[in-house]
Amino acid sequence: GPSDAPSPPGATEAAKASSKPRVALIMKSLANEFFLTMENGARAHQKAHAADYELLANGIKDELDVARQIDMVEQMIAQKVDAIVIAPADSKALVAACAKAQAAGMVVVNIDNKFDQAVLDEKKVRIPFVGPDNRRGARKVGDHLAKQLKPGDAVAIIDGAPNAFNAVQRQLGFADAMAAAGMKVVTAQSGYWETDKANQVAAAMITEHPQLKALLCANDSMALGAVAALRAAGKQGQVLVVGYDNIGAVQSLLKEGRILATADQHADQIAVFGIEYALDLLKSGVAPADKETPVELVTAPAPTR
Amino acid sequence: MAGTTPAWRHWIGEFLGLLIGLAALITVFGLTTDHFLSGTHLRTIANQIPSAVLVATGMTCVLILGQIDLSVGSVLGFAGAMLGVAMTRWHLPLPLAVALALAVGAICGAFNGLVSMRWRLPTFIVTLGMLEMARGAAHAVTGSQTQYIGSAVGRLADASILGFSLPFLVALVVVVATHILMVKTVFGRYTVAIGTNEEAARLSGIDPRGVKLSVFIGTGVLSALAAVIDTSRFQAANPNAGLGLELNAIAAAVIGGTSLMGGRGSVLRTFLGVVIIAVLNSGLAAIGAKDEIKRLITGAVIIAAVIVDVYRQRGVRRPA
Amino acid sequence: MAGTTPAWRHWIGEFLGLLIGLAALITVFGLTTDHFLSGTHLRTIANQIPSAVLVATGMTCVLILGQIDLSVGSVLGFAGAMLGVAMTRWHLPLPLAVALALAVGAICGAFNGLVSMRWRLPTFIVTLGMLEMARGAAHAVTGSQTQYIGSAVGRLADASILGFSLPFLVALVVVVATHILMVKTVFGRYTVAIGTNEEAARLSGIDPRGVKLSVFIGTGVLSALAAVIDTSRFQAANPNAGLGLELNAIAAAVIGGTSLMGGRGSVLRTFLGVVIIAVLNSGLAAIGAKDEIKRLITGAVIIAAVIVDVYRQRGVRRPA
Amino acid sequence: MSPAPAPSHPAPVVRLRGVGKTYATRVLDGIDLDLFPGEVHALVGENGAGKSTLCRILSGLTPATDGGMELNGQPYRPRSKRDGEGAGVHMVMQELNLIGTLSVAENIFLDHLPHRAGWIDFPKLYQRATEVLDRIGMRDLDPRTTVDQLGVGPQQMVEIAASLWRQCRILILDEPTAALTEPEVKQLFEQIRNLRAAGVAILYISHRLEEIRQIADRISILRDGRLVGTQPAASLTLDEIVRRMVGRELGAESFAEGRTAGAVALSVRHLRRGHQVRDVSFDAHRGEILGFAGLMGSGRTETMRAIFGADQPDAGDVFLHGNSQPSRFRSPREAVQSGLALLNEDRKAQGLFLSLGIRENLTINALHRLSGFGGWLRRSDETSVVRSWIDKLAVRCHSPDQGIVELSGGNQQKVIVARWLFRDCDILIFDEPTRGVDIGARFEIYHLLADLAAQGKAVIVVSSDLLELMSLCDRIAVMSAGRLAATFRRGEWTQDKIMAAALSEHLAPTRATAASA
Ligand SMILES: Nc1ncnc2c1ncn2[C@@H]1O[C@H](COP(=O)(O)OP(=O)(O)OP(=O)(O)O)[C@@H](O)[C@H]1O
Ligand SMILES: Nc1ncnc2c1ncn2[C@@H]1O[C@H](COP(=O)(O)OP(=O)(O)OP(=O)(O)O)[C@@H](O)[C@H]1O
Ligand SMILES: [Mg+2]
Ligand SMILES: [Mg+2]
Repeated sequence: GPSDAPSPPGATEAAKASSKPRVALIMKSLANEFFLTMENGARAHQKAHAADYELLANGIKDELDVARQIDMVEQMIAQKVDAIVIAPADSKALVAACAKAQAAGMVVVNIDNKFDQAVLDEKKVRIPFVGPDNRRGARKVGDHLAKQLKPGDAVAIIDGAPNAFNAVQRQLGFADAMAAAGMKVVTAQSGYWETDKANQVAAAMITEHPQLKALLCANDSMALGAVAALRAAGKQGQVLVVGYDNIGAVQSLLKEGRILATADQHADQIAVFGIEYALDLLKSGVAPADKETPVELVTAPAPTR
Repeated sequence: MAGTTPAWRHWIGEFLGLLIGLAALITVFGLTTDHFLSGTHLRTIANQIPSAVLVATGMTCVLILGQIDLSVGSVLGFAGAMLGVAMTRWHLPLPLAVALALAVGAICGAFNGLVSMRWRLPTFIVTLGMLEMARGAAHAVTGSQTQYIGSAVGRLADASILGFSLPFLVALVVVVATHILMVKTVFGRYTVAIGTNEEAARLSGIDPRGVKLSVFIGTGVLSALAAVIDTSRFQAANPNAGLGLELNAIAAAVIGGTSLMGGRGSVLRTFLGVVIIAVLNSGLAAIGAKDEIKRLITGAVIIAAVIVDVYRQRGVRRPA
Repeated sequence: MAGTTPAWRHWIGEFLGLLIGLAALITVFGLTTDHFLSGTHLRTIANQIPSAVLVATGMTCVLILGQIDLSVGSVLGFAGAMLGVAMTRWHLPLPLAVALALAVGAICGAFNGLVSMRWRLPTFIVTLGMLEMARGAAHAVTGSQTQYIGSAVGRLADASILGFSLPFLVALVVVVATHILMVKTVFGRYTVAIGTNEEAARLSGIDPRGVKLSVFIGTGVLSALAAVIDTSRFQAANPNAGLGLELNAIAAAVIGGTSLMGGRGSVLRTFLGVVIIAVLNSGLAAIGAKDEIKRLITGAVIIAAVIVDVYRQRGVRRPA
Repeated sequence: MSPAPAPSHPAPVVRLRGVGKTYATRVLDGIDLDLFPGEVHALVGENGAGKSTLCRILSGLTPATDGGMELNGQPYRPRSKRDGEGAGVHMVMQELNLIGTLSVAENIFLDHLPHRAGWIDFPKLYQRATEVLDRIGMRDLDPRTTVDQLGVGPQQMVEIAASLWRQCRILILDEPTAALTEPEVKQLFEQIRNLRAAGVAILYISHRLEEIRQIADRISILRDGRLVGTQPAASLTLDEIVRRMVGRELGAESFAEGRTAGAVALSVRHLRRGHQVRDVSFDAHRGEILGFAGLMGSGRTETMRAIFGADQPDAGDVFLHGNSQPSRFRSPREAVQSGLALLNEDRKAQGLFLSLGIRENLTINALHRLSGFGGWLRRSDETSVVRSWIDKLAVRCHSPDQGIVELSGGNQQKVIVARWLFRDCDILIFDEPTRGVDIGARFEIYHLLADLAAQGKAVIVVSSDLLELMSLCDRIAVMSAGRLAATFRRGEWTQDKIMAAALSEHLAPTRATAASA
């Protein structure tokens, strides 16, 4: 019968409800607000549809800990879940594990970070993808920023962790926008997604390149670090900052105009879409097409610059 | 290590605390989840741990020697990166590429050993330097891109006997062999002697340099072997592989009763330490607990495991 | 610590190697970049390091005591998280929120000290457990959300004298005070003695427990103070703050000549170690070096700094 | 003075000519010494005279600054201990250098573990170890015992065993007997005589001059790093040795006169701890020196540690100053605060802060007397205190801040003695206080102990040197296998009576192995 007990289900409950499909949601770093929002969205969705499926949500400690995520996929195979919805920490290294899951008869849905097409082709697997286009989102943010600058202005990019797929995509999107608007990217360095590291890098950038007009940060945590660096250098207002992700902490900064813009990928919806896809697939057995989820440009209501 | 208690009591005493802890964990998770106690699941865990086991084995030897190696994770990343690049870009055949990866591990280990001995530096700092350098090298050779290799390398991990993968069996063999090496051979006894009191060992006419160098090279090679195994499991080489592994490996060794002061430790018990950590991770994932709860539990279990171990030691021998 | 050379020569000897290394770094970066040598930039660096300095100061004391504290980074995260939550959700006034954060640091430190003493556990493992637990707690209280506080907390970092921020001056005061504590007081003497030979200290009638507990609590409070400073710099509390800080702090201490075996170390020289690392990071960012190059250079410089230090020690006194 | 030739052996194995050594100061100067095969050559001298340094040079541990050595007529310049051992020179060092986590057998054969292709042949190892242990009378010691379960005495025997099986031409023994009691010394001497008969040259160092008279063929006397002379042992009287060592007469003093025992300061009742301490009861009075004699492992050290709170006793009570309430110390700190002092027998492991200086080592437990508000140390006060103790005990050093590692063994011991004297306790327990201390300084320490007793303090001395106890104590308690076998007053005792009491519990032999551990 319907139960509104949240996961994790106890052993007895599980036995009662064994007919319900079990969906495993495997995310990247839960230390990252974005994925936490994703998880919360999924948990809320499960609560609302408790009769339809069971949810096992897991994430890894550190976005870079690919091995641990692969372990998790293998474990879900051993647990004989019905479907796996995964935001892969690496777009290549996880393909083999997911292919194994499919071979074991499970439904696999790829969210957030798209698997590498070449690898999918080589493995001859098809895994539907639900998620945002990070490159397009970053492009939007960059285009918005470019409107506030003059062609030829110097800008700098603070990247995420070097080999993270979305970091690369965002860097490309930023670069596209800057190139299109004729800005000069004087330096691009990694802040490893972290406030503190980004702060150090940003501080060095703004002294070394005094002519700098804008800092493009691959996520909002790093934007916070960049803002702090500007404040410490007394350059607030002289250098524009943009971020990505639209986390709660940047709301007032957006209002105050200290961050010009960010992008919202509707994290809470991504996993839900993925789960619904998986449930559809389980019911119908027909693989739906890939689906791009929206990325929205978020700016201050009235920039006070 | 030697004692006058009968051998079987000695053995039980050695492993009792850890086995009780492990049994407790398995029981708890077996009761709270559906499929935890299935053979498939336990085999899955078994097939996940080989690389952690290899690295922790090397770390245990280094700790027994009274040294530390913080670079194991990075060396794993670097060796894997070389394997990936060798296969995807240079199209070397698998055996050659594996040999290259192992050589990379050996060279990193040799660097750690030689530099710390040449300038009498604490290995903590030399291997911390190597941690940065090897990770940098891993990113440099791969251009920070995961190298997808495909089934050419995957077959290593796919081979299996009785459901246990080749890597797991390799890891077991390495553990047993290293244990025997430490307990039954001159080399092992010298390692213990140097770790306990390097000066006294030197005064007894042992040359610590050869032993130290060998242990560091061995640890490097084990990390590289772990890289080969990981790469073959994932069919891809990731330059970030092994991030933070050093603390995990040390934790496994210490849970197994290895002393950070040197001279005391057992590879077999480290193996149990790795298994405990793996079962814990796996069980928490099976429950699907929230991340912060997982961390709280992990932290508490690590401490509890060592407390159990302390009581075990009290039972077996008086503290020195 | 002991020596028969006149005081001034002693001082120069103590700091010479580090200062030469620092000067060399600054020269190189000064020549290869445009604005590195500007007063603003050096002040910028000075204003970035306070939290690292505080944490490394605590770590140095723990290392002198012959122990280790791996939880400093997580405790920083947890204390900052409490500060953030206290201000944004519970709307406590700043002084109360700061007091709460410091209390959190003290409690974590006390836990480390008490648990390791009660069950005679290696502090490595207890603080490794705390590393996990405090990070879990930081995520739990914030719901993993960065807490934006705004200028209510920012004014702490904004206050400045001669361009040096209040945090920097606080850090300086803490360094000098801790140095004096270690060198000029009974407490410091006990810390060194316990770190050198705990059993001998105990048998001389010193109670190592009080000293140990104080040092761990002190380290916890310093981490919390660092959290307050970071929070006020970023005007936001991030549950991931301080990730991996423990290795950095240890590296700074060891670059400054602190022994991991206990009994030897100087807070002043650790300070120089922190500065060296900060200048290096900043310089590499100013050059805009590629990430993998940064890592390679950082690793090499850490090792080189310690080698220079070894030669310095040879000059001043023969190694024991 | 030219070395006196040993008549029966024409060619020396080792010839030292003008050997000197300079650290911060000159510690050895122009040493000429010949060692002949089949002689026991004793080296005597005050603490810091340079005996150990000479041995270290000979064995290759440290290079000489000047001068030269010849081995069998060939130039001999060892660059490491290995070099020396390759040339047949072996040494038992003054400080214990064992590997605590390894077994007795492994320690004995550490650099020659019997093996096949790297695999240790354990049965053979244990069998050979048993043989070697048998030879020095340690039949009861199981070669599989881990060394850190042993007391200092047995450890010293293991260290000796590790050198006795070797085929060597020169054996250097640097204070091998400092922690040994009479039976072990006898066993050792038997072995030394065997080696001498086999043509080995033995360089023997000890501060127990009686021993030297028993075993040595020739005696070399060092003073301030210079060789005062080498003479056949038979031609030297004890007084003469002392005079030439110390440079003045010491006289036959008694340290037990003019004291009257006062009230009971410490009484111990039915103390038990494991197998080492079995129902020990005794009283120590103010104004007396109470000695503890016994064989190695008889439990004296364990008893004192249990009283002091260093180990927790299983049962029994300790009463202070006639209180009816027992004081049980849960830690050494409580004991010290109640006015007890315990000087440990194992100075390296339990006494010294090796990487610190004399200053820190000396004042560590009385810093409250040298500090003001908030624990602020008054460094100049401290310096003058340290200097005054250095003078009082004639510690040979060049500065109060000299590293303690740089001091000779005996001088290290003096620093630790000074630590407890400065702490100013009422009840002082000294476990082997003169271990490695030269005769002159020994007399200084005896004087100090006698003074303390005369001031009304209770002094307990545990010593393996029976003569020392007999010249110093008012009463001697004798322990045997963990029990207090007998207590003698001055005048009641003889050496034989004490030995008989020490052996009393061993008449029904029990294996004193670590089976219980
Ligand atoms: N490493 C060193 N650095 C400086 N001085 C040293 C060092 N080693 C020994 N000395 C000094 O050399 C002198 C001789 O020391 P040595 O150990 O040879 O004396 P010893 O005759 O063996 O004394 P003891 O009877 O106390 O063992 C002492 O004054 C000592 O302080
Ligand atoms: N022959 C032996 N074989 C094995 N263990 C021994 C032997 N002699 C002593 N021990 C161990 O060494 C320790 C010595 O005991 P303790 O130090 O109390 O005696 P002691 O009378 O002070 O002797 P010592 O003269 O060696 O200091 C005990 O733990 C005992 O078990
Ligand atoms: Mg000596
Ligand atoms: Mg004793």
